Amino acid sequence: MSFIVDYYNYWIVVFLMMAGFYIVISANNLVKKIVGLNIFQTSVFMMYISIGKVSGGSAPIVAEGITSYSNPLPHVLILTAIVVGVATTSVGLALIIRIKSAYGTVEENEFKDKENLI
Amino acid sequence: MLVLAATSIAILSVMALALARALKADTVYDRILGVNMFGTKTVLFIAAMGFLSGRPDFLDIAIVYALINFIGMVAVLRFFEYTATDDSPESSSTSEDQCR
Amino acid sequence: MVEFIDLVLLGMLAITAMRIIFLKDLFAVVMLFGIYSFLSALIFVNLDAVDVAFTEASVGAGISTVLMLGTLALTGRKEKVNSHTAWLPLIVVVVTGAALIYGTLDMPPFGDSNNPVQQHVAPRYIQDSPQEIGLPNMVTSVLASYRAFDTLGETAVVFAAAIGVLSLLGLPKQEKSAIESGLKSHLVLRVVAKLVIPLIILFALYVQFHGDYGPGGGFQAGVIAAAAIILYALVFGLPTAAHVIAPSLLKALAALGVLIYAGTGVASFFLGGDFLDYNVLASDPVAGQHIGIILIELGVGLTVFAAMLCIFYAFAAQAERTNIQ
Amino acid sequence: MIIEAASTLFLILGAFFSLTGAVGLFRFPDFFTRVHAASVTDSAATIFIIFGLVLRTDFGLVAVKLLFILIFLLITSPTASHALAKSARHGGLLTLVETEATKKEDSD
Repeated sequence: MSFIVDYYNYWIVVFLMMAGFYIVISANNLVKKIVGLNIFQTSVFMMYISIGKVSGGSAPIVAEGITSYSNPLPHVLILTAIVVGVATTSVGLALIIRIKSAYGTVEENEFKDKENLI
Repeated sequence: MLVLAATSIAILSVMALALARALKADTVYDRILGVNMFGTKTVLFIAAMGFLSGRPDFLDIAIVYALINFIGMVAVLRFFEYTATDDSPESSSTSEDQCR
Repeated sequence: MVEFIDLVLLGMLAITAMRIIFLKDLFAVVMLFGIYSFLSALIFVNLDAVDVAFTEASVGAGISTVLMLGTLALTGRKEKVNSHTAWLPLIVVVVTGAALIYGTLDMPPFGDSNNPVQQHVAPRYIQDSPQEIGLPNMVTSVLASYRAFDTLGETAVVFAAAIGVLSLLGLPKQEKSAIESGLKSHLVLRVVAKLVIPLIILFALYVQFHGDYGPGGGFQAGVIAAAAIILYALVFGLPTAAHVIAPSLLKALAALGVLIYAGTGVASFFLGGDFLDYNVLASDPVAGQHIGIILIELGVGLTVFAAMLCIFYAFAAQAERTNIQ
Repeated sequence: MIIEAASTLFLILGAFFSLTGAVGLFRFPDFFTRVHAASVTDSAATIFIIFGLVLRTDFGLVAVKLLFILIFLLITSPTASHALAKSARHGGLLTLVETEATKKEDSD
């Protein structure tokens, strides 16, 4: 039982990561691929935060009467990663808009016939 | 303390129900309604959870949730206006698809 | 209790992810993705990462959802059904997942305070940063002082992303005769938006300057302020918003933010310290740290605000252009 | 003591109202009644739970923040529901009565 309590967090993170991965490699629609990429990304964030958690600890903001804090380092890494993640997502979405205006489609399997357009 | 825990669990189950509504909706509007309810209940849940863990000074996050939930709703409505003027037959047919 | 809430939230997250895989209506996918972001932010709160939750709720759920909806308005909301079953991806995913789960078995147990991660740098940050930097919020101390180099890089990435989006999509042109757009028929919404926007901006300022003491800081404040203007643009139309905050001003602000950040570093250079070493900014090291952190948080806030708003303007301009044609 | 009892009462009432709202989200027959159920109970539950929590603070900054949340939710949540119902109406969604009326017309 303690085995499950020790690891369930990581397992669900792996599950989410694989769900995102599946969307990225199986979906044809580029917007959906971006959503999948974001799910993948969020699961990585969650992995880091789970690693930084200390049982019985509290948020790393000093307050009276609290002795045990969670690890602040993963929080810093992930905080900036989230903002950068959204910035890169927006570049991806902008590329999709350009692809739509150039090719008239955002479905991956429909590009095949149009390869010589490039 | 017990009351707080009970309230948190009640709100959590309401969130689960709203999520179920959003996942399995008859129409698009029902889905949005579920999402909206999920958002407002989350605000309350964060507030209750802060008291439960003994550090209620993190209410800022609840405020952000409330703000972003509202902005998200407005964005969704705006999206509807676009698709309604853009290709109304298609957008109405998609909502019909989900309806039946 | 923490574990129970964590388990329930993770379960909801897994169900949402499964539903996203099978939905073909992209609009619903984006809505569920918004829920997914909110849920993960809740999990971050539950795992004590309040600053991260703050960022995820504002950036992940707010800005990404708005941008994805803007993209959908241009690319159509139906995903085409592909007839063949995707066996190969499924096998790849199952094999990778099994390998990863096998890998997790060697990881130290969740939440144990004797884990290797908790032994190395973290104790120093937790014990010394309140004295060295003089701020209660350790995340801000680490973000803005110990790892200020890293944050400078991240700010530059956000700036670069804004440039990338602008070069791909272009900013709206300021035309006098631009067509009125926005949610004209929603009178209640227009009145309430006017009421709410000042509150949002006030809250953004609070987050910016209270970030040293509670959750918050430049990244979050920039996004919240941008969200206020985004709300204005959504309700009253892009031309009106572009009239209030001109796109050219935003370009200047985005650059100015990075400049303030790097300039603080150069200033500490000239005062005899290392790059981004704030101890030399004032006679008292702790006061110097305060000045330095306020300056660079301001730089971060300005850049993030301007970059996010630029990106939104670019998307909205595309959407309106297509709508008018 | 009285404050604690009042807080408990408010929290229980709030939890009750949220649960009824969630049930209404599933049990009501058409979209507009569902909006009604969701938004009315949303506001009621928000008021009760926030007041219940305010009574547990020492009436400092935390209480002010809670009241800010309350005001904000009381402004935005009904607005969102109203706007949603309005755009659903524009989008051509019918109430249950209207759906039945159109069905009757069709069969006549």
